[in-house]
Amino acid sequence: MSIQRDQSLATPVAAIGGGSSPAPWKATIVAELVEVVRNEAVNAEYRHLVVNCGKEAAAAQPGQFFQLLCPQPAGEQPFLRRPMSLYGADPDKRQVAFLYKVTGAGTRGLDTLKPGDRLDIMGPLGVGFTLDPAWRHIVAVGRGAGLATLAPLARAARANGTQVTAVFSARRPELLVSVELFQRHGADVIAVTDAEQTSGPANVERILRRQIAEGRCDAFFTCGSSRLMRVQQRLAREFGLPGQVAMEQQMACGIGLCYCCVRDFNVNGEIVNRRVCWDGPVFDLMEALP
Amino acid sequence: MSIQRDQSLATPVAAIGGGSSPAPWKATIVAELVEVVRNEAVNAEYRHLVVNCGKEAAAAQPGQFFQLLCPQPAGEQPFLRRPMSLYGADPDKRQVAFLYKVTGAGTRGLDTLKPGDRLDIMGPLGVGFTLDPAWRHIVAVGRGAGLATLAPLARAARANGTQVTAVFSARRPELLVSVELFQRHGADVIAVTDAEQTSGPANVERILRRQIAEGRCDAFFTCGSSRLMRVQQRLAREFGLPGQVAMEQQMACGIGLCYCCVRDFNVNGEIVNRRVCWDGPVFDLMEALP
Amino acid sequence: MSAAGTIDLSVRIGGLTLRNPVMPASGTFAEGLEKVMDFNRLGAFVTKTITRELRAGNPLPRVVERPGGLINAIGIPSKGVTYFIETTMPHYAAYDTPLVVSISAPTAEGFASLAAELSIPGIAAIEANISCPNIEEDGKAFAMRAESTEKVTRELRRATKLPLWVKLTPNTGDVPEVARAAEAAGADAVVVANTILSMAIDLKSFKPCLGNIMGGLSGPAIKPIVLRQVFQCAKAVTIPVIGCGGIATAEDAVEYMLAGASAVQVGTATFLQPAAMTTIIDGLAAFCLRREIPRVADLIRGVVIEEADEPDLAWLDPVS
Amino acid sequence: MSAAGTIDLSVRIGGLTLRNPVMPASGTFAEGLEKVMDFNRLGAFVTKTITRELRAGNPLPRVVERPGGLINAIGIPSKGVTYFIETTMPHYAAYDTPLVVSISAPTAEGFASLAAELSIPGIAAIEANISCPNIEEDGKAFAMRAESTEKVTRELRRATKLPLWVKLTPNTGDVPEVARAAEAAGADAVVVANTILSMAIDLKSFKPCLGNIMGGLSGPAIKPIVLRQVFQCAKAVTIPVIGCGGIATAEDAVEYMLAGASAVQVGTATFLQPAAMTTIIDGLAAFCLRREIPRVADLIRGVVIEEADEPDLAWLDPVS
Ligand SMILES: Cc1cc2nc3c(=O)[nH]c(=O)nc-3n(C[C@H](O)[C@H](O)[C@H](O)COP(=O)(O)OP(=O)(O)OC[C@H]3O[C@@H](n4cnc5c(N)ncnc54)[C@H](O)[C@@H]3O)c2cc1C
Ligand SMILES: Cc1cc2nc3c(=O)[nH]c(=O)nc-3n(C[C@H](O)[C@H](O)[C@H](O)COP(=O)(O)OP(=O)(O)OC[C@H]3O[C@@H](n4cnc5c(N)ncnc54)[C@H](O)[C@@H]3O)c2cc1C
Ligand SMILES: Cc1cc2nc3c(=O)[nH]c(=O)nc-3n(C[C@H](O)[C@H](O)[C@H](O)COP(=O)(O)O)c2cc1C
Ligand SMILES: Cc1cc2nc3c(=O)[nH]c(=O)nc-3n(C[C@H](O)[C@H](O)[C@H](O)COP(=O)(O)O)c2cc1C
Ligand code: FES
Ligand code: FES
Repeated sequence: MSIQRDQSLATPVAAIGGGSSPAPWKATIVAELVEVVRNEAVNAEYRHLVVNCGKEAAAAQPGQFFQLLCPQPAGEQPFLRRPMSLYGADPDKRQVAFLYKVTGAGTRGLDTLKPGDRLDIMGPLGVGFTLDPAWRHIVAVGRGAGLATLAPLARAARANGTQVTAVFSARRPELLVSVELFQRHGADVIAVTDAEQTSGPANVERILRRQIAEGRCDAFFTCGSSRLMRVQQRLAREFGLPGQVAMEQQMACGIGLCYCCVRDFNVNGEIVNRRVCWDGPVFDLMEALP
Repeated sequence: MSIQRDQSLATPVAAIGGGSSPAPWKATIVAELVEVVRNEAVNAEYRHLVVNCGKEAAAAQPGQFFQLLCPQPAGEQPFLRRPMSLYGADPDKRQVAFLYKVTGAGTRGLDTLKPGDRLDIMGPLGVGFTLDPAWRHIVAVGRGAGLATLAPLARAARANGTQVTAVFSARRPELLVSVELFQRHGADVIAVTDAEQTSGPANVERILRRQIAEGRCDAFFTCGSSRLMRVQQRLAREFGLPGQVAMEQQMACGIGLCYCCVRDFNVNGEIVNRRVCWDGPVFDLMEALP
Repeated sequence: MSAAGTIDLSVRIGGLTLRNPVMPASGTFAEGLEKVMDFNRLGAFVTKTITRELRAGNPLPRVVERPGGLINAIGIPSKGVTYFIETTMPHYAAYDTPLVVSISAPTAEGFASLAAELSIPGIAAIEANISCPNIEEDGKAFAMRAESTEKVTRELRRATKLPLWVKLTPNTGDVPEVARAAEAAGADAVVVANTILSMAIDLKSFKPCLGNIMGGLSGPAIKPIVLRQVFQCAKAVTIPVIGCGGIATAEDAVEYMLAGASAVQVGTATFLQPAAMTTIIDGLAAFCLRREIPRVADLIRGVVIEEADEPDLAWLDPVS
Repeated sequence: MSAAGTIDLSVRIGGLTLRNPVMPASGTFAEGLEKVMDFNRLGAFVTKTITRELRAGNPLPRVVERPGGLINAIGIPSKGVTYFIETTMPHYAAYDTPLVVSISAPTAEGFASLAAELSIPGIAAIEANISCPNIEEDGKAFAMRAESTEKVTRELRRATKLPLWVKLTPNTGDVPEVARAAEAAGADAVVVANTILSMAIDLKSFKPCLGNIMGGLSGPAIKPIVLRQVFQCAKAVTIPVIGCGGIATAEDAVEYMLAGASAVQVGTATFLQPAAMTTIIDGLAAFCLRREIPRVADLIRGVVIEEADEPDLAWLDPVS
């Protein structure tokens, strides 16, 4: 299987037959070979990858993701694509960014990329976050790679005229990412860490209750920790607040074909099965099961 | 299958059991990760690859070959190693060189190597040329990649005190290789080419008859053309001259295990089957069948 | 000889003429792909296998990757036939591409009644996925044996007038014999083949990588094996053989057609290159143009076997 | 728990104790490897399959590569049993490593008489390569059917007192049933498995890539398939199962042992890394050390199947 740009998208070979294409059909999800602009460590765990891409990809929305065809690192052969949340998109510069942690064969492959290298990305995929224009304040709670997923919310919320409080959790302070990005967009960031023993659910619940009490929480947005998700579900139920959660699951196709990425959801007491890649990755907070 | 140096050769793990190794056993054929020193085009068809290697590899003899584990070029996955004749060896500098033509997936992979890159080579393999100290003059006849195979003979013959006449055939003059190498070692080089219409068997036969007539042909050495081999077989029979030919055949293992590289040979009227990789690649000229 | 731009890509499969020989493999296709490719370019649609009742599918993890392939044990999660007819079918009505429905059931009778229920306008053919276990016969997949294949195909044949494709399993010692049984019982085509039963163990936990313990291997790794089965089947039957296994490029499709396939299904490749099918269609046209082959159908069974190449029958098995 | 340096690598296969579970696969080993590795480190020697008479082998080309694997149709070129005893055997006499001879014949009687002739000092076990066609039964390989496997194994059992290993073919729908037949007829171990019948077509000439048209696939591509067969066989029989298919690293060997293999054979990997076997031996020791497993034999059948993971039997086949 060659890691090549799917040429048919760029150059439809209409002249040589193969089907009637009456209406001018347009792809909204594309797999394209993009150019790496930057691929650098931001701390001991995370790397920041920026690529030049086409307009479909650069139109990605917060909470959506891409499937990356990772290069093969020495001696390993990742076969499937790897899902990565949109970390940032710039429709004008035609760029998208990812923030990833090196964990296995695929991400080790990503780590080998240098500026100028090419990478096959496919997207934008899935259903992202929704921002209600009526919301004045939202609270974003993230941990681990969840911080990457929540990151593009900062900008979108400001564009929506919505104030953000971000509660970010990490093992150690130096592993926190996107803090400045949120601050730059005018968000308040509250960092909690294992090292400082501030990241326990009890403390996070205290923080969230204060936000609610101060009228700074019209909705929850969360990603990356089921423990913290449960805290928010409890509070959302108690205070009648809406919420959205971005879920993860192992993926093969990323576009709803294979049903390997399903999770159970509780929809009004009934357990239903949904594809994280297609029905999500962002779901209603109250329906999510850990 | 990872393209890694076989660590066990470098660091035998004697301490953790796994067999009694009473006598200090030594490998004479090694697969090792070597460092590329140079990989450059010498003309429109051939590339010159030089690597730093260990002492076993650098001890390779003319006519022997190596099995190269070629890097994967974009979109292709050569699986087997590729046989390449020794083009030059320097036991002091611990270097070996190859001269290769880009023809398919494996050699396209070789073409991607840059100085400093690593390459897994295995060798030296097979039975090389034999130089009888009694021979005063030999004639080497080569075409195509055969010129690479014959190249290390130039130096070995001079060390043996043997004079060489090289008859080199190519499609066009600019595709001839190793001419200077032979001349540097004091050989006479007669170039014949298709473009100049001098490469036909009749003309080569004329050239060879002149060498024989002038007493400059105690033995034939040939590689790369069965048409030219047949000419030499005829003359060798007519004049009772010895000869050696280096043969090619597709290979899997390269060390006599798999029997995929067999050819028929005529041994005193009986057809016998031999492995090119193990019983050759250099065979008695009179026994070879085209 | 053909002038540029006039390659005839159409092929005939039983009673159907397809605009080109490229279609999805069951279980690797859904409406979502509409955002990636023009559905009017495909040779056919093939749905995920559906069952009569709602089914949950297998426990997770449902896939694990290996070099050159994917092992899956999705199971057959299905929303049932009613949901399919009411909700899924309408998605495809807008397109000028034949809709092939893949079905499965644990009994021959179950297959037949499902086929009957689906013999309605809007459905162009039935693909019977008989790689599922036959509960009447000791849990072996129908397609593992000629007898059970013949029986289920005969029941299906009686139940529907639609073109009937029977999808075989590669997990049997004699696929051509099974193909012959399907043909004898009235199949219009055989699809060769489903996934190859496989396994992977996680070296951290020592547990199987799949929730279902075993699963089916697909992707480039299986291509040489399934290609051989297509070759054997095409010699054994006169009905069309549809090749399916590891096809990722136009060259793969050509190789399958030369071996005897009249059309090809693309599965796992779509997971890596979502537009793989249209790329293959373009590539087939380009290949024929380059090689001056006027109709892609001319490739079918085109492999050149020279007399001297006939295998020494006494030692045909690979044994080596 | 184990102190560093004291991993016990030995395994028992029928009556034999091997110093470690790693040995070559038949047809991928010869004296030449002596220049690459210390033969005294191997668990056993396994020879290329020999036949009674001289045999030429298949027409060229005999191999073709594919991503992740090799298809071979070498045939069984053999210099015959006399040459083997007189010329090949002495090569191995110098080593302290058991010599296993792989044999083949077109009839059960031929197998038996060859085994009898080879039951001589210097030979530690017989490996019967019954993946060759049984000329008494319509050309199917013995190992494709339980009945023919049982018959040939019984004849072999009568003919030799040496440990008897029976090498199965993966090209059948029910390998565990065939393994049970071999066990019932007196085999001391089964080797699972030979190569998987495959094909490749050259797109320039439209001719098969192999002189024999079809050949056997080996290498990493087949590992998930054969691993599954080893797992199934180890559940079906109590005699040791020797795993063989795509093993290239110590991790592969561990996966096979967890699935149920008591020892492993390494074939195609040696073509890419000639010292693969000794690297795997070292890696097995290192793995056990790291995971605090005192004896490599503790890995055998070590896969952890949790109750909840038991497959839904009604839908066991991969079908997906
Ligand atoms: C919608 C979505 C968005 C994601 N966004 C990010 C992100 O922005 N930054 C980031 O660092 N990580 C993110 N992840 C997790 C990321 O996909 C995995 O870390 C990555 O796939 C690991 O691949 P690997 O080859 O390095 O690891 P391996 O462990 O070798 O992967 C083996 C297999 O497991 C899958 N896998 C492993 N971990 C995960 C996981 N956590 N989630 C899903 N599949 C997994 C791989 O895709 C692969 O199929 C996201 C996951 C999902 C589903
Ligand atoms: C003993 C020996 C010495 C050789 N020395 C040289 C040399 O010094 N310089 C040089 O340029 N070439 C040499 N060759 C030929 C060289 O091995 C092939 O050109 C090379 O293997 C082609 O590989 P590929 O992947 O580029 O081509 P592909 O055509 O993609 O190869 C496909 C398969 O065919 C085999 N193959 C293709 N051509 C040949 C061939 N001519 N001989 C043997 N196998 C072949 C490949 O090894 C591979 O297994 C030698 C061959 C042998 C047997
Ligand atoms: C994730 C997945 C799900 C599948 N589901 C089905 C299915 O529902 N019905 C079926 O007949 N085959 C199913 N298959 C098998 C494919 O249709 C196809 O036969 C197989 O994958 C080989 O083709 P490929 O190598 O191109 O993927 C599935 C395969 C995969 C990978
Ligand atoms: C070139 C080659 C020759 C083989 N010859 C034999 C043989 O003579 N007898 C036999 O039983 N198996 C033979 N085999 C099969 C191997 O022993 C082994 O079963 C198969 O290759 C799978 O293992 P691998 O993937 O490690 O190679 C041969 C395999 C190859 C690649
Ligand atoms: S990853 Fe295939 S359906 Fe979600
Ligand atoms: S290449 Fe294997 S025997 Fe020569």
